[in-house]
Amino acid sequence: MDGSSPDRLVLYGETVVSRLLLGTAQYPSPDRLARAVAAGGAEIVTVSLRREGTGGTAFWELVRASGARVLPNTAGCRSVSEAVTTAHMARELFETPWIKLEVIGDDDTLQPDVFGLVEAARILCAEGFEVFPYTTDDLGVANRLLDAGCRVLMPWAAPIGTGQGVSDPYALRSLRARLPEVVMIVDAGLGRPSHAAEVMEMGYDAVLLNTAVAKAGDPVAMARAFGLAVEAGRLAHLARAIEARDMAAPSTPVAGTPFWTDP
Amino acid sequence: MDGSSPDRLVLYGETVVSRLLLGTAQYPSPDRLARAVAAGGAEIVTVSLRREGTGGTAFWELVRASGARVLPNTAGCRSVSEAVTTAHMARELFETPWIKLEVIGDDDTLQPDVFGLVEAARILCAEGFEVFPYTTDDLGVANRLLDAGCRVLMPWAAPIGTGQGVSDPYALRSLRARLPEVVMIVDAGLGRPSHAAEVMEMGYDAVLLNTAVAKAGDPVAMARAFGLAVEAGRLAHLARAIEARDMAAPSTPVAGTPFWTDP
Amino acid sequence: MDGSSPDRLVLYGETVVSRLLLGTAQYPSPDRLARAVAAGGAEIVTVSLRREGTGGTAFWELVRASGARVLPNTAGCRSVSEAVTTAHMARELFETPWIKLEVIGDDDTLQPDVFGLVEAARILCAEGFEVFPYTTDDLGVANRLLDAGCRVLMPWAAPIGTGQGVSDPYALRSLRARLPEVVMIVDAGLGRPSHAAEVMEMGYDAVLLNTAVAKAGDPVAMARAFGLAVEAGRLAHLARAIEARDMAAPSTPVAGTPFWTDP
Amino acid sequence: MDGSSPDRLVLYGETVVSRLLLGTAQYPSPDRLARAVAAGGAEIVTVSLRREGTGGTAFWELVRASGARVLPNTAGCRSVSEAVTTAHMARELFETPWIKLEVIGDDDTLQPDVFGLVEAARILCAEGFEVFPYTTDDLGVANRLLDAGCRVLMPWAAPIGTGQGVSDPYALRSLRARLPEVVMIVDAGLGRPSHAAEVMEMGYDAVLLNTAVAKAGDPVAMARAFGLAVEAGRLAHLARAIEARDMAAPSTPVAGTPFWTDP
Amino acid sequence: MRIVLNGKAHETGALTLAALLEEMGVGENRVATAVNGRFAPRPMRAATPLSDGDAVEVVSPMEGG
Amino acid sequence: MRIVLNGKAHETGALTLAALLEEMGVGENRVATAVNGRFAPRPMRAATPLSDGDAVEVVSPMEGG
Amino acid sequence: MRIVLNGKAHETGALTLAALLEEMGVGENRVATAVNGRFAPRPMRAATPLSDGDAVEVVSPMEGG
Amino acid sequence: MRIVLNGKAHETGALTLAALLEEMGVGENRVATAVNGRFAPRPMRAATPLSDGDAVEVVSPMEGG
Repeated sequence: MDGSSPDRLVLYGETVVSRLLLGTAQYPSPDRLARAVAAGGAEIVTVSLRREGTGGTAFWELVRASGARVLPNTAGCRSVSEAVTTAHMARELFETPWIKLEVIGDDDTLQPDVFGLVEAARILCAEGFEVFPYTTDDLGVANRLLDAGCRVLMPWAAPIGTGQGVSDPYALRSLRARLPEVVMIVDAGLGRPSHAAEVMEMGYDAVLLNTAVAKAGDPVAMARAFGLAVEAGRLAHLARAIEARDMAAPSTPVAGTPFWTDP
Repeated sequence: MDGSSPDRLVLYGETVVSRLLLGTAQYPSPDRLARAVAAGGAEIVTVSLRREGTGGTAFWELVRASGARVLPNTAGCRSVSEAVTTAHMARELFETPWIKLEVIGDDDTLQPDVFGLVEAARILCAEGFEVFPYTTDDLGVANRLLDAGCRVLMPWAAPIGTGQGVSDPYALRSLRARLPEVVMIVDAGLGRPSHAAEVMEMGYDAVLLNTAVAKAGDPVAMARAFGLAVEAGRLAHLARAIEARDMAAPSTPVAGTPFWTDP
Repeated sequence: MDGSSPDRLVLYGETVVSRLLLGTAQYPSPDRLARAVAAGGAEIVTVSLRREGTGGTAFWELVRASGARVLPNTAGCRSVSEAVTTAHMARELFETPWIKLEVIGDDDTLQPDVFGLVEAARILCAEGFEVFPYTTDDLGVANRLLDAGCRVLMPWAAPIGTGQGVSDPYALRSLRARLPEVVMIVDAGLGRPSHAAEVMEMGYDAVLLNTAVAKAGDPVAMARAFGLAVEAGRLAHLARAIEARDMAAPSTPVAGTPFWTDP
Repeated sequence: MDGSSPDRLVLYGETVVSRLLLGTAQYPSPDRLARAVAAGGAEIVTVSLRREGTGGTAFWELVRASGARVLPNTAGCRSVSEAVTTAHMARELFETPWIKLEVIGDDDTLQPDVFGLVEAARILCAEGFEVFPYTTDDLGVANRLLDAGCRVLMPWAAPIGTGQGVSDPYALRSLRARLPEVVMIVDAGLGRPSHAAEVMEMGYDAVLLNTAVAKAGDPVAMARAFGLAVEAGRLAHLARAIEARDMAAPSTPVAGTPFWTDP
Repeated sequence: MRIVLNGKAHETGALTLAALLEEMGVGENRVATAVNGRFAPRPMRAATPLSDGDAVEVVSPMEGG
Repeated sequence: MRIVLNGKAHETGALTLAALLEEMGVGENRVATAVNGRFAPRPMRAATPLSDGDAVEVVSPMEGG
Repeated sequence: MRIVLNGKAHETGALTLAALLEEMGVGENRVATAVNGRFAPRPMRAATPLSDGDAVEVVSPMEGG
Repeated sequence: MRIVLNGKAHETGALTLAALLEEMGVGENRVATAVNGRFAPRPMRAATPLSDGDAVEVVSPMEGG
């Protein structure tokens, strides 16, 4: 990677430079949201649908003004039909074929219902949607989503909102290794920039965050921190980090140091 | 933290902006070293002493040209007297009172000999040196080093050159919590930018690296990656990250989403 | 739990005392297998099917002689129909409705194909089998297996044969917490007795092992070690272990010790 | 290890079979303590000194009756002279040269003051004590304690009373590997039987516990659980556990299974 | 006529989805709609009749994660 | 007639599954069988004809994990 | 004479450590003793004088970890 | 005279540390020195005599971690 070949991310034919995607919920104010998006350098933000009459429109004007591409989600959907209908409403309203597909299987863990997810993905892909499925780190599910027509996957790092970072590093590394060509964005469970850097170092293509930024003490500074960490992780992946090793090794060469005699 | 009050680090009265310190050993070439220092934004680099006649002078000219402050080390020293004499030679040669004090207690693990370290620190502080002791995460040792006159500490994250990242997060967090006012630079054991971000998030003041950059596939890009990660971790520390939690929580508000009925 | 109410495990109406189930493959000799089963106290062993003509019958005579209940598996099956037919052959041959259902989705990771698994479980439960499905730690999949008629689940700790211990402790704890009434046996991925004790401490009902015993230096002693560890973990679960805490606390009461003055 | 050569532990010339040592503090009642010692099979228990007039003598009668060997400690001592005087008083009162030497360096973390520890050990060894020093996982400190005359070491797993299990597995494994001949008993920080099994699997010679047993819901059952886990870990160490591996591997041989064709 | 609008009972005189939006005073390009769990595209609203007991969703953009 | 027996080509004169087992010298209670991927229960073997190209599995107990 | 006994101010007429133990009613074999931070062995107690301000520790067995 | 220079046996005619550096052709500002494990500061080199068996270190800058 040098200056002449910038490192870009292509999602369903759309090219972006930033590998940080941001959710738009839970910020202390619309202004902080706008500034966080700018500070993080995010070019894509997620949005949702609400029942008319339950809030204002300031948020939406502000997102439009930001120039960011929107990725609508189907948050809160607990069945295939709810998710499919929500996707259609989102496509019409936001004028984009992109949909972050969530089919939630458990109200406590908010984990994906992988059966409903695959079925909804199959329906939506067939209807021309460009689906970003929020899924687990299960390789078999990933393969079925690809078979269904998905060209991007969004595996979780840990349950939504826990902020605990990668729950199963082995599984996430294994998924990356088995699907080296697929664009995969880690979604959910990251709490700190080091977590985001870690998954980027593993070779994931991008990171989607919401709570970790929006609920930080200073969301704007935290967005910037995550933006830097994602870039750091990406660079490190391309620059090939050293392997961890069990034995210590001196960084300063020992031969030639004063007083040195073989131990 | 805003533009008007830049976040600076003060080490024995000297002020720097960058919180990444770099070692200068093991690079594929002097040119790559120079470019890595620039790419990482390091303002301080560590250097060492070798017996005359065992190498060229290109390296030293290059470090001088870089404008970075030098922090000589006592690498390879296995006794108090070796370390003290080496420190004196370094002070004369590099014209700086700064010394990164290493007293190695075990040739396999390269871990600090904390007894020799405290004794050498006492001698050198009394002789006007400004000592940066390479130490473990032991709080009692840290307190003795402070009593000896050290105003900066350099605890390890893991044994030198292992690149495994923080070996004992509990101990490192505890050390930071117990000595909130002391400037502490994490030295040794970090392998990837996510590791550097992690210790900065814990509140450590800076990071010193060598192997992880010099032995990366692309040391220049990796230096930049670490520079970004250190900045990310610092920002996140100041911006107060969310706490990890055991329970999942939706990022998109559920009330008001279409089809929602109470579970 | 006291002597008058022994702690028993009920699997599809059959009662056993030992919570260690053993696989029968990979032992250095049939004799060592027999001695390992005895040393571990296992009352249930897994068996498989092979094509006639590819081996001897010593093994099977020996298992019969051991008096252990057999749990046939569908190892190696990569489709629903293979698994179903294999289950039928096993039922006839081993004269038991029990079947450890494996439907493998990936030849590298040997992870369960959760879609095939649920479908095969539904068919087999309907045909009167008592199914022990080898599954992941996915709660949604677990619920579908229960809906299919399974009354026992066998979630993995990590991929088969890795011996790395619990890969995702959060997920495994969460699964246990969400399905407190379901009999769950941890199968696959455990390497050492401490791993077995750990999952029993979490509240899992039993452990099934093969490689960790059969490939140990001394399989007979290792079987005994796992038998003790499983019992230890079970006892600890019932005896309610202390919570891990962040702060140190003296075990010896400080008030009243000689020389004590308030710090 | 077979029946003809029982696996014994020798501590300063005294031979025991059980590798579980128990502390005697914090139990709900003296009776529970006595039953816990019996259930755990402990042959050695730790005791302390208190100022006369601050409690009854029931405890001491009970310990005497148990037949267990006593290992007095210097808990609460914060200086070399306090520890040395306490050791002398203990020797006279308990009529044993054994002393578990604690010199605490920090009232919050209760971590050993390794400087005071080494100095006190040197004094006490010279005065004929048989010292069991409570220390960290620092190899250099361990070597100094051996130089001082200690023939048993008691490294911690984590700070006293935290119950979090091994805080730095790398350091503990490394310490064991570097001092293969030294008798080492892991003391402090263990919370669950799986933790005890883990350190025994690493090759540590024994385990000393207090809080994890005394404060469990059922201390008697928990003592038994730890006794089993220690034995399990010891057996596993001698039986040579499999190595954890990154790749999955089938436990049931695949060649010869029905329907098998090469993938 | 009594329908369920966005999860709540609602009395309306509107005979079509389009009429309902007008009654609600909602700009038709600002919302998306579904009737009885099925998407009702914007061009079809005028031709979408409402019946007693229908469940109607009328949604607009919201913050999301 | 050429069948596939346990994954390998096999020439046989047996016209039924039961006859095949006899030809193989396999005690009928010691094995279980499947033809073309479907279970063939013990009582049905005599009534299970074999045709050219059939895939037959004849299995017995093995060690398993 | 005022000493510090087990960390607390204590008025005593005892002139030796042995006398103090007797005054306290403590069986001499049940305790161990130190004066001013130094161990006072059992056989030396009778020969150990007490002075005003001395810090005396008298200890017995306790539960410990 | 035989000394140990930087860890290796070395024959020299130099009677002082300064003379040794000159004999080695080493610019005096480019190196630091120690004799028998003790630092020999630059201004003291001319006054530092060498004796048979002395261990001399002459060092210059090197890469370090």
